[in-house]
Amino acid sequence: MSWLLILLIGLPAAAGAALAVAGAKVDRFAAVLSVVVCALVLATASAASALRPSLAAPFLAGSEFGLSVDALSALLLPAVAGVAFLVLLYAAASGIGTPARFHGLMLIFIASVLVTVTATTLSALLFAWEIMGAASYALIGFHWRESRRVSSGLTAFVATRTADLGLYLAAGAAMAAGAWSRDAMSLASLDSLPGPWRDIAAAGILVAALGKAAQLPFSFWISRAMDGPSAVSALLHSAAMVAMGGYLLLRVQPLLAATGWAADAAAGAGAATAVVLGFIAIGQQDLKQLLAASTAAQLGFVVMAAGVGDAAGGAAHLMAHAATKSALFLAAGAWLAALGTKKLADLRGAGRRWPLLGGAFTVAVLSLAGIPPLALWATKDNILTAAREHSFPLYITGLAGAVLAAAYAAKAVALIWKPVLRETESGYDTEETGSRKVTPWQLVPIGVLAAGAAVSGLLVLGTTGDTVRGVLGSKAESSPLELAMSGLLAVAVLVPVWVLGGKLPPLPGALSWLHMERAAHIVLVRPVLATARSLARFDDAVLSRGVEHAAEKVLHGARSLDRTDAALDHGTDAAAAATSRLAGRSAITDHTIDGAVSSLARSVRRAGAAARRPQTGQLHHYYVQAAAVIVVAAVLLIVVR
Amino acid sequence: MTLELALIAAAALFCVGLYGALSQQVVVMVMMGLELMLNGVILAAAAFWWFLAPAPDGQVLLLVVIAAMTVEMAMGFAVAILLHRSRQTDMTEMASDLAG
Amino acid sequence: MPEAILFVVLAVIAVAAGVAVFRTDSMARASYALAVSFVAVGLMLLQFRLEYIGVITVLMMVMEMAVMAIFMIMFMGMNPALMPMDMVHSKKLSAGSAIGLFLLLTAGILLADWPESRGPAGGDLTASLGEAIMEPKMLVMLVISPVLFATLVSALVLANPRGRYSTYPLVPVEDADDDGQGKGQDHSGDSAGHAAHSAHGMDHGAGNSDGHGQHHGGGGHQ
Amino acid sequence: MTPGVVQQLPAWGPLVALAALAVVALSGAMVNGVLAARFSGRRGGGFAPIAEAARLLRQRRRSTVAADELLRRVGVAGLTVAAALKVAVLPVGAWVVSDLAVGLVWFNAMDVLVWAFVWLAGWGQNSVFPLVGGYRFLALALAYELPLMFALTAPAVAAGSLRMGDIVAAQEGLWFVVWMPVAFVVFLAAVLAFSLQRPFTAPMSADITGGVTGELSGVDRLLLLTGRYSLLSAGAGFAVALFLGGGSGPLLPDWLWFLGKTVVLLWLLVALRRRIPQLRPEQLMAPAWVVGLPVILLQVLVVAVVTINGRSS
Repeated sequence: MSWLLILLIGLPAAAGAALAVAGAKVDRFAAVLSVVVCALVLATASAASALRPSLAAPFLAGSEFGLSVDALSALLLPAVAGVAFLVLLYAAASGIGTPARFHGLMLIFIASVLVTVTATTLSALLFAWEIMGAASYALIGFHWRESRRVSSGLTAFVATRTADLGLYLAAGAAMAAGAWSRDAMSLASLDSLPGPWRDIAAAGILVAALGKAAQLPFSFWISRAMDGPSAVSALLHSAAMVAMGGYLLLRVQPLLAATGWAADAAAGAGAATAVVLGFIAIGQQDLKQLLAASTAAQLGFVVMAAGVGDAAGGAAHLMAHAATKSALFLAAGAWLAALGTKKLADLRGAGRRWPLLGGAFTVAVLSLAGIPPLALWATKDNILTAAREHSFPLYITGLAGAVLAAAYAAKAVALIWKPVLRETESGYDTEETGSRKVTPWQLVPIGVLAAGAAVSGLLVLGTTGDTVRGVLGSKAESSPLELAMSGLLAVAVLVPVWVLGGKLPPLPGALSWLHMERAAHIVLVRPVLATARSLARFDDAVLSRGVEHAAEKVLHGARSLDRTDAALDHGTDAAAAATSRLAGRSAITDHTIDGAVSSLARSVRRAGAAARRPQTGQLHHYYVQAAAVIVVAAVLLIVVR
Repeated sequence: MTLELALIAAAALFCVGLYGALSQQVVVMVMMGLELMLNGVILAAAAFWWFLAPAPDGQVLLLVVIAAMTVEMAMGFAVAILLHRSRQTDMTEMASDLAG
Repeated sequence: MPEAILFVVLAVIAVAAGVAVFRTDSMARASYALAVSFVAVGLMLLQFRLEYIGVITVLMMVMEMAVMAIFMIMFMGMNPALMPMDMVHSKKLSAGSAIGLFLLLTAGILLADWPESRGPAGGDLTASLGEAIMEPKMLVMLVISPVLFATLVSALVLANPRGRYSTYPLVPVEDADDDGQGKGQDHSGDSAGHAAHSAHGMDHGAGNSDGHGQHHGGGGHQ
Repeated sequence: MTPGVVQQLPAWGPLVALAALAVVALSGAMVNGVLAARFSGRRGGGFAPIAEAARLLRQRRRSTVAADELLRRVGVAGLTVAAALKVAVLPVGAWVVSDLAVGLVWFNAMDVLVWAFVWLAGWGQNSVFPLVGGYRFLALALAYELPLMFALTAPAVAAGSLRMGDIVAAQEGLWFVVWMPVAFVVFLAAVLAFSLQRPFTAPMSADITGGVTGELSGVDRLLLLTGRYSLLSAGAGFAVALFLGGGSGPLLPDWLWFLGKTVVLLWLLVALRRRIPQLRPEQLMAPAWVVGLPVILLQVLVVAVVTINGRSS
């Protein structure tokens, strides 16, 4: 049955590579092809999650290239493929400048995400992880003629890459501990690594996953990543790249639990991100930035779930959030394309203009806010329940995150349904020229995703919830009281914020994401650059200049010796004259001293000049010098030995 | 066929190459000198391998030497072409940017 | 014994050809003397039962010298066979250091106390070389391959005047320049653009199908 | 005799091999003569190459001013020598002159010698057009050599050996031409190229007054032309050994099958190359590397995958 996996991954990879290579020549049917391919991928993914195929090929000594669909990935695969299909459908409907390149990159990206989801060994994971990072760079900087977007792609890439080093560390630890045994790098057996290697592996994976999931302290890159096309944001920040960070932690949850501290660290980082990024989201004036911050905050719940061992809740939250957030991003993208703005203030009344789009957006926002009976309400509560069983402060922090979610969700939707003011129009077309149109084919994917956002709470509720918990082996189940309380809390926060029309007090620093990017620059980038520069200066000033300086000094010394000699000479002369007047035969002595001193000066000067001579710039002179050094070294070796 | 004989032949090749690398003015001729030196290295390595330790993986060293020669040739030609294009010269004297 | 004689003869040829590289005036002779030196060493390797390495040395070095000869003649820009030349510097220093090093090495070779052999080589050496580079010495090859790739790329970047931005078909720079300067009154001639050039060439191809395609038809112009 | 195991011929082997090469090459030239005669409406022509050889043997040798006689002679005679050295590792049925462990690489190395010899023949005449011809051959050679190397890799990978005898033996069940057609076609194209046959005749085409053959006369010219046919014959022989199952066939003895296949393939090549127009030297590079290389690499990939699967199962 491994052909199913090969098909699942090979199809988008081959189609994507073909589109990317063929380029502008196939622009005409690129969009159609990619949507068809993605539909096939969706069908294959569904079949795969039913049939659970697995595949292993020898890859490296000590690690095979293993892919398989287990309970967790069977849950995620159709979700990823479905969101990818809908996003590509939207992208095809809205059109993009160079479709072949765009869809090619998207398909390659999707293929790498599918490998990430199904990978069973660290080597396969690394392979996919790298391609995912590279493709995300290309996608975020898709409009490469604008240097700001390219540098945004670079920021995202470098930030996640820095975190990715952790994955290499983990692979190295697994390799070192497993000592070339056949399944040393299997993800499932990482928790049985011996001693310190296990902690190193856990730390590495934790850092890599926090980086990809845009958790603190790596969150800043997700803000810059908003420079990508809207469809890219919808995929990268809902079901694919960012989600993969959380997914990886869910997958290695036994490893985190086995170390103890790693699970707590993950839970703490997740909870902190949920709160801090929640505050940041409230402070945003730009819809996409708000959504970006909320993505990191919501992923915080997933990371927290991995920390407290609630795989079912985490996976359900991941999927519910994927549907919710891709609907929101696509809606934001549709408005951006139609009105040319994504400023919250300028989107006033957008919902009235396109009620269907506004309705879908509102449903998704309410899900994001955690309003019953929508998806994120249930899934988030499931995680919070598990957190409460784990530690009470964690639960309180998580609850605070949930309250903030309701607040920023309300802020996102508040102005959409207000009547258009006279000055609203002046904000249109500030970022790009809007078409003033939303096509039905753009609406369909958004509607489907919003429906998904509404119902995917069933993954943790009722009988389906029991089934999911059963296959994933987690126990936490929220009590009706908890559910009701958090629902009430969400409504209680949502309603006033909505009514106030998003006129929340500005939060200091939130707009610029707490200066996290600048902090990263100050803490990391600048020191590295400064070190490089100072090393370069050291080379110029010391290594290369040193020789010259030494030569100059020697010359200088020779000259001053010369002068001293002249003075001495003079003195000697005078003395000699006096002496010769006294005793006429001391002239010989005088001559001898004079000669000795001036010959010393001469030889020092010659030595100074000689010190510069080897640097002729002539290749063959350097060869001679190299040969001489080697001979001397060889002789020395023989003598010393 | 003894080790000494092979090594002396290799040393002779190496030294002829050294003479060429040192004395020639034209970049390409200098490269030929270097090639000849590496030729001597190949012979010496092969002789050591055959007479002292004929383990199968010793041959890998020879492959590495050949790869080094390839790299030397490719970069040498590239630099020679660059030099020729930018300065219309092929003499090493004209490229003394490294003079101190 | 015949093996030893053959070995000595090959060694003498290798060194003599090596000396000839720097003695001859002709660039072609210099390059191919070096090729001869390499072929002799390749044959010596065959005597050491290093068949693969020996043959590969012959293959690569003859190929390299065939290309080298072109560069030699291109850079020298003259036919040195007609014009003896002496493009050397610091001859005495070079000869001195070469001879000195040779004496030093010879003394070392003769005086050194070489260890005993660890026994003769056995088995299929070519196959074992293949196994060595795919298993225990794989790291070496893994290092060499990116180095070779980097060499490929950087040599192209250095040598190619167009830089990276050129599309297929590759129009030679000189042609483009000539067109740009409007130098060619004779657009049917050599300095015409690429397209005109191709058409011109095609005529040659068609017109020539009988004259020299078969060479037993008569010595033509002799 | 066990099939696939070849035995080395005794000391007179090289002479027999040379004689066989000469006969096969002559048959190729004679077929060419017949075809040429038929093309121009005459009959016969089978003995034209012999007549031409006799004419050239009688002809006075001519030389140019300050020609590099040594290099010219090396180049002119070298082609035939290279062909003979190639044949030395070619198993004819059950016999081979020298069953070198790296016969395939040897073949390739001898092929590279052809680069040197053609260029030397052009250079040695100290005349512009022959030199241009030599350069043209190098331009062609750079284009065809890499695809040729990978085309040679395919049978070696399938047989798991570089020894010609093993490669022939590995085709006991199925000729390699069946499942490596691309390698076969590329190999035949390279054979035409290294034996200076059309479409790769630019080094000796009329627009440069005969190119490398421009200033050659008498024995020199005869040697060069002999070299071309010898190389073509040797190439055909290797095509048979590498792709067409060597000497395998019913009823007749192995060596006869081998020679028969070689001669037929040679005649086909001779007939084929008369129908192809000549390529300009710069026309080959881009297609050979941009199209040929990826295609032959795919072929090698297919062969490698099939071989590894076959071996592990």
